[in-house]
Amino acid sequence: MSILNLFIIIPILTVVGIVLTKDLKQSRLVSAIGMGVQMLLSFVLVYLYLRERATGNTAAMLFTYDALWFPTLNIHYSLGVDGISVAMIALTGIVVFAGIFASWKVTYLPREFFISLIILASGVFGFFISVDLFTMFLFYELAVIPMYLLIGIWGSGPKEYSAMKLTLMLMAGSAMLMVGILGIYFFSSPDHSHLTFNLLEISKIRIPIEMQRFLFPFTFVGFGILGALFPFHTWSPDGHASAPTAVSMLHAGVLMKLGGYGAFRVAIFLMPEAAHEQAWIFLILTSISVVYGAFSAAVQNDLKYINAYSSVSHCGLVLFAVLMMNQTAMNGAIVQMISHGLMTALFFALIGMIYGRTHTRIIQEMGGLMKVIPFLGVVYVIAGLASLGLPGFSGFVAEMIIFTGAFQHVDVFHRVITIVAASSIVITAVYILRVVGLLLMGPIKNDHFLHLDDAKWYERISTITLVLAITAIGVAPFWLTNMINFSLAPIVEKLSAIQITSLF
Amino acid sequence: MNFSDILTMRHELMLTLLALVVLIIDLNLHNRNKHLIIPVTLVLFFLHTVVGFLPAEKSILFGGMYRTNSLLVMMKNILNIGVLIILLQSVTWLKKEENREKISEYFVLLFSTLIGMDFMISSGDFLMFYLGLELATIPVAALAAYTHHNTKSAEAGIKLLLSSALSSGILLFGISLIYGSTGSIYYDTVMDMYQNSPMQVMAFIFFFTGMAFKISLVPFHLWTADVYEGAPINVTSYLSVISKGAAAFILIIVMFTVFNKLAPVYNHILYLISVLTMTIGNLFALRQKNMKRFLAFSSIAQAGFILLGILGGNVLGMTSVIYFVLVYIFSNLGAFGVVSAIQTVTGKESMDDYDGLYATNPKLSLLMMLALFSLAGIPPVAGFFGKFFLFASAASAGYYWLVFIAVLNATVSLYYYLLVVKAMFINKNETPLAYFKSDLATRTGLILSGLGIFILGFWSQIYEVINSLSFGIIH
Amino acid sequence: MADYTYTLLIPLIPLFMFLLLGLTGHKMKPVISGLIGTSGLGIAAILAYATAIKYFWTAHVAGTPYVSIKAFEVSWLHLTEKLTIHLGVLIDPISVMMLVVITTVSLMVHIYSIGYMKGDPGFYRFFSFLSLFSFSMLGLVLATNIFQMYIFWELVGVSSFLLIGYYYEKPSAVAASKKAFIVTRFADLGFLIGILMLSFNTGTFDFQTLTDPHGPAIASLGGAAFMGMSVLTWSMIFIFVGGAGKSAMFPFHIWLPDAMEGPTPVSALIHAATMVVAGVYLVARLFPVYALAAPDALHVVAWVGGFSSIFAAVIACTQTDIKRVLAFSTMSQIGYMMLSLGVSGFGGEEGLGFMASNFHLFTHAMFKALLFLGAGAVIHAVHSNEIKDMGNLRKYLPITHITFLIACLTIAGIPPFSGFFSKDEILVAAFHSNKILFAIEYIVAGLTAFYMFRLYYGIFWGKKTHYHHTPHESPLVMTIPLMILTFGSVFAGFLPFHDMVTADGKGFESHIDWMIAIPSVLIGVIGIAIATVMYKNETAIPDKIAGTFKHLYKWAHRKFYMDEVYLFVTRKIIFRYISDPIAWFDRHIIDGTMNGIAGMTVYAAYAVKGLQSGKLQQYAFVFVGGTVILVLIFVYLV
Amino acid sequence: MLNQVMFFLFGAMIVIFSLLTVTSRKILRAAVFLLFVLISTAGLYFALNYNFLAAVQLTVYAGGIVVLIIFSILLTSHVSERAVMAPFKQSLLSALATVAGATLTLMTILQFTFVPNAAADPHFNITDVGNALVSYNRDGYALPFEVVSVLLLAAMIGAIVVAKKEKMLKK
Amino acid sequence: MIQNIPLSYYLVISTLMFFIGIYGFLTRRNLITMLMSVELILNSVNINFVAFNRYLYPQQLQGHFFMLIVIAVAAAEAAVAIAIIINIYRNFKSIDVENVDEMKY
Repeated sequence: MSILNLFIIIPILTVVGIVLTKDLKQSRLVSAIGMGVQMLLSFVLVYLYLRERATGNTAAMLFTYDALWFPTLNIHYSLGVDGISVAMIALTGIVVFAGIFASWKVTYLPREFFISLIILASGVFGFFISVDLFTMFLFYELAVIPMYLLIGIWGSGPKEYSAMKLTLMLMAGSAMLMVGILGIYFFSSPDHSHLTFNLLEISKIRIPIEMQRFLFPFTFVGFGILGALFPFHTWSPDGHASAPTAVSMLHAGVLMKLGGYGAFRVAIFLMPEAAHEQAWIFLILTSISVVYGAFSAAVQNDLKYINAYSSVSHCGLVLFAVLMMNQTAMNGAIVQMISHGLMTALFFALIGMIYGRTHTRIIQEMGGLMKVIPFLGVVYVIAGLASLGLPGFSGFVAEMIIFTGAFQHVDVFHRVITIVAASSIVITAVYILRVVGLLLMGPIKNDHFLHLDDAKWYERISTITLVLAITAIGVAPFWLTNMINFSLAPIVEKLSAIQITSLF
Repeated sequence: MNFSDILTMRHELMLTLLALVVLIIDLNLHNRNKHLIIPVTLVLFFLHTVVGFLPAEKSILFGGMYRTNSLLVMMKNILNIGVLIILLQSVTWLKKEENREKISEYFVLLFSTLIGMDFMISSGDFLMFYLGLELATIPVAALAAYTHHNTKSAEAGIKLLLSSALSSGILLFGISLIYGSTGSIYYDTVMDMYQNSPMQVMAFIFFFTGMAFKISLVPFHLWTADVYEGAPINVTSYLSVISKGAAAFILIIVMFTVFNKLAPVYNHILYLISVLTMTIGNLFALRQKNMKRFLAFSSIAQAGFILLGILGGNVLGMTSVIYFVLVYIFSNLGAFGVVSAIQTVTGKESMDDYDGLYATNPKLSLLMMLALFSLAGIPPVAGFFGKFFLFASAASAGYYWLVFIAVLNATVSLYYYLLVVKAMFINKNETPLAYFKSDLATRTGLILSGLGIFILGFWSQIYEVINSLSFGIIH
Repeated sequence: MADYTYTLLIPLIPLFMFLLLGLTGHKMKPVISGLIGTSGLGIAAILAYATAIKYFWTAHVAGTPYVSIKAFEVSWLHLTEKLTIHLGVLIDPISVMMLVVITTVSLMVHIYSIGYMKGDPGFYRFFSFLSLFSFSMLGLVLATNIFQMYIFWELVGVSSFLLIGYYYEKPSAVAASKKAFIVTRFADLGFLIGILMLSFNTGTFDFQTLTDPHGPAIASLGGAAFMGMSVLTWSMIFIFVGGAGKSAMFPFHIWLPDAMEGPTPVSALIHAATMVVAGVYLVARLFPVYALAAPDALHVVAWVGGFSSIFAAVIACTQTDIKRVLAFSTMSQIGYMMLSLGVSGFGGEEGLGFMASNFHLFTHAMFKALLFLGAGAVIHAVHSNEIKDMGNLRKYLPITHITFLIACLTIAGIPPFSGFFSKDEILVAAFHSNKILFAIEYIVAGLTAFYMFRLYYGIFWGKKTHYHHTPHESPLVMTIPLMILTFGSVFAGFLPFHDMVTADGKGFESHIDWMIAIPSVLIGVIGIAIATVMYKNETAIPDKIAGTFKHLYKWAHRKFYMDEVYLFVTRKIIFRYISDPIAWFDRHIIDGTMNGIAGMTVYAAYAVKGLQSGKLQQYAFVFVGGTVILVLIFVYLV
Repeated sequence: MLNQVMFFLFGAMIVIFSLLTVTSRKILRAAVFLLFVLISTAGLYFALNYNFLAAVQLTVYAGGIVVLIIFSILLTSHVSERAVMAPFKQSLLSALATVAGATLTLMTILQFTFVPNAAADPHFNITDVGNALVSYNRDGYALPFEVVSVLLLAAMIGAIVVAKKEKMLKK
Repeated sequence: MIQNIPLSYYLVISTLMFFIGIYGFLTRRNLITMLMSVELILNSVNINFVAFNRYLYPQQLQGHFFMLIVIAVAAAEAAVAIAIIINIYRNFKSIDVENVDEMKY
């Protein structure tokens, strides 16, 4: 029995535990314990992973567990992690933990809320530990669906519309994904005799190039929709704006990462030739995402919309870097996923906390909050600075790795487009400072705000956890990048084995 | 022909016996005690279901008119389970004062249609096929018109009966041409003799429309919604689940055996019909407010998915269709069970009446949600697996665009399934339906379908068993 | 080689102070937090002096070139096979010089702030930010590689942002901080692109490798060309854009005057002495690359510097806010330094400009910090920034008056104050290189003397202003730093910079070129004289002159409308012409398309509704029709 | 020759009376026309030498079903009632579809060559028919025969359930 | 005698009858007349079966028996249909098919 099974078992136990509870107090306690254990477990996993690597184990996936599930189709319940997924799991653990504390005061149907939240989380965990495309897809959809209820029941604003839009768009994404995955499966064996869903085994063979050309766009866009790829990103602003705090955190923080991770793990890894051929199309789209999201964020007035568009921009950068297909840029993409996951979770947590106090998210209606809620204010500034890529926080590390890596591309087109994408950092600064200026600084505009309470202890736990993680990566990125690099190396080796022809 | 041969026909024989026993008991019961028939029948049918699971041998009786093997027996068992759940779910309704006088008739009619389906599944020639088809249809029309005082019920009855008469007329015309061109009504001979001459293709199309009528494929589906809406709820669920399931089984058997040589032609037809069915079914389902009508159109859309498996043409496709039908039976029975429970107790069957249901009847709402998710193909419930395998089988034959269209349609279907979920969980309602407690039988039925929805997906053994029995297109 | 590992402590101590004050400062008494911050910086300053003494004198063998020493280096982030970001400490003449400048000014400002910021509710916050800034700036100058520099570059920027926006309840301060950050951020983008291009072409971030005249970097460059200039030139220009942003060179200068919204000590530290010279330091740091491989880029540096210096000087003459006058003066002086670098050659006498630039940087730090702190004392006394609210203050603030006067003389280039020496070297260097630039510098020298004395007279002489509260001299804690800095301003000129800080590390002989020095002094004196005539006593002359050159005056007074251009760019272009349309596009076109698809589906659902008419015969018709069509298609058409 | 005359006579009667059945304005008359069609069909069977079938056709179809239909017509409408005809548009569309269908079908059928299996013309007497009916081997029809009985039983029960009045309920 | 009359003649008659039945089904407003149209359809199929059997495969009785079964089924169908029609007559006081459209869309 591999340790990875625990990542599925613990959420199930937690859900069972919540079912047995009676009220908010008990259910949130159970959830906090469950997800706390889950977070610790993810840290333990990081430790065990590093120790295992230190002993010289160079297998692509560690802690593998494999059980044949549907023998006919050769579907396995197959688990395993490499450095990349370990990092993503740690991210998920942290964000989910923080999310539980950010929703400490859910009073309406609390048990249902926590159950949905944990189902969502387990979908994400399952996705990251899956080695089998089928289970990966299963967990992917499992993670998407609780969103509907979470937004629809506990959300605010035009929640029903947003929830529906989000769900349908993501399911449309999974429609494309379905085609991609089935196509990969049916070409996973050169002589069609030993079809498999196993990622590692498929990666050993070469899918016929005609099929790759056909399947790659499906797979990439399918994941891309979840990764807020332009122009399929519009579920994100509405969805995030309407979602309750913890859901925004989880969704922007980890669920959107499924897109980037999948695009990398499935689309590019398994279909490198087509990826090389078609990368330029998606590079253009993603660089539009990056800049476009930032510009859009600059004129939004709703805090959540700002952050949602900022996520479009940042997640665009993830896909952008993945498409660069060299080790450094891909490394950056993964660091960016983690970094953005933490930052945006922090943002959404803070927005939720501020909204809980001021009952508005329109920045023009607020002002001078730094004075009355200094803790939240300071953390907001930290989050903002992290988001605009200040050294010392994770965002800087991620962006710099991406830009440096992307700029190392031999092709001029790639370098030019890197500069285009890099220009987003200025616009990011514009909108972040605009928010900080309007929201926290200046005179207090509303007398009600004079009597706001600063963060409660559970809110502090939630935010400090995230700030610590952001800073830790920002100050000491090397352990993370080394871990990722090790696992990236064989993947990049496979990618770079392909003859690269310049576009221009 | 000896005793063991008769044993291989146990499904049909026992059901006939069962129907007669019910009739006889009914004749000997005083009017006041008519309701005693219900538990007796339930127990007997349960026994029948259990006996159905006894191992079966492959055999051919009546000179090829009746065939049976493990696969066919399993299909019948699947139908039996579905019927058992429907019977459980209809107990409350049957006990109502207005139905008191007609309890045994309900059972007898239901069983006779089931006999018809069993014969249809086991048929080895077109004669038995046709007989089974009619036996499976005519009593259902009577059942649809079961509720006298309800004009809708009568309307449903006549619409079903006349439409089916027309469709079986066309089907018969097709059969007659098949007979004329091959010289036989026996499947094995037809299979050998069939060529793809235009006349035979036309004969096939006539035949196919009759089948398409049964499983409500567009454009032969128009009766479905009206009949589903008008018929008593349990009859509706019988029609949508058992009738359609049986028709799907037979369709796949016929397509994969008798008309196997036609595959290059009928694949095109199926492609077209499948796209039409999914899309039109979804479009209509989008704006339905009546739950029965809503589920009717949803089940039309589901039928479109079934064709994907047939398009696959291989063992995988056959397995997937059978498995999907099994999953579909449980999912739809979950949904219909809830609608039935609510309709029987409160008389409400509009989607608006479901607003805020979760507050008062959380368990029903949860079951409904699971069932709808299963119908929509959302993990971890069984529908996801069912759909996935269907798509896989279509993809295995290279129909990637069809898979894409189908999954997009599944997304649209998710929209309207979520509308119901939204009604139950999100919509606010000042006066939601009051809490009520269903009786034991109904609850058992609901729990059984709920369990099925949950277990079928994870328990791969079921899929594997089906797979081990399936054969795909015989070349 | 001597061991300099301890220099690591110089930036780390302020970092520690920042964390200490930032996390626990709100629980301390204000004075305690001030003292803690100050003492931390004090230790850093002592270490910096020790390093300077050791490097320039005790550990240095006379006659040998100064070498650059990597005192400490760790790998921080591995990027590609060739590129790794290191964090370390690089000891060489300019970094040591900068250590001294930064720690000195910072220490003075710390001490001064204990008095200046007294009673402010965010006292600890102020000191923690100061520590953060000191840490960042020290890290910047000690950087061993260009990426480390970029990291600290950004940190410096954010500390500046935090300190400008220190009075965050004041909208103007918030706006100023925002502006400063965004403008420098924009320039930093250029820096980043420059780094990317440079590292792509050379495969290294490391300064020592990059600047080694015989190293592979310089030798291998100049190959690929783009738009008539080598890629290297382009990358160096981009890097200079970053430097120009931080150093408030035209056209990125617009943030600097607004940055005066910050507390005055901050202006002294960041916007006069240290951060704004980072651009100069950057160019100086990469000087061998500029000089040896990208002369075109160096021309750009020279002309941007020259233009900025005269541009700012003209504006300075018309400003009425004393801190803004000083701000434009700073910009003008930094233009001098840039110009000096731009006209410099590499080795020996050729490298005079390099030396002069650093020399001026050093002296400028002293006297400009002094000017700002003096201005701070004045503002502290009269609670206003406007010259019109001042006048005749010399008897109320005697110490401030004297120190301010000396500083004015220094900046005006009057011997024997330090400004004279450093400015003279720059003029010489310019004279040998480009006569037009040289002429500009002469004019600027005169203008500088003029506007500084305009300021001086406006504050300490001029009209008899009536004060609500009698102004009084600042406490000792504020005047002592003034005196120390006065000392520095007066005597810094005698440091033998030409032996210590040179482009190639080797010393060279340098003399005062009297042919250039005397006219420059004269020009300074003339400037002072005009200012004396116009402003010593309240006269109508200034208004008349302003009236005569009405348009020029107005233009200069409005800073040549650069703020309006900036507003145009941000408000109009970015927000109205880019962001708003994009947001609209997103909501209406992209989102509209998605909603449109949904709407179409629903519309289609209603459109096909008639199919299900409820009429049995219509159903049958469709049935039959369907069958016939199927037959037609699949029997006859396919 | 006689056969040919009979065939054309019956064929013409079938087609004409069929048309009259579906176009007649009087329902009862339509039923009578249907009876004629069925009788003509029986005549065809006679002509084909399937006497048993002809007999069944006459007794069950013509005698049973038509009578049933006539009874129900009498039950549900007045004898003199003129049937409401479909609107012109509906008739036209239906006619078009039907004609198209008929053309298509006939074209397809007629271009197909039906190959006789045997040239011989074996003679069946009623014993053979009876034997086949109870035989359970190939070409034996015992099973359908039994199943039809189930069907008839079910139909009977169904008809009763549907048609019986609810007065028992009211009791 | 069958030598005199080709099989196709029978087929033409049956096909015509079949489509006439369908036409009736599509146009007759009275439910009972619709039922009669169904009988026409079934009858045409019967002719087909019998003709095929007689002409092509006379040594077996498949079409022969098929026709018998169809008649039986038709009887059963008619019985149930008439029962429902009578029920409808009770409910709607009419057996016009146009009135039976309570459920739609």
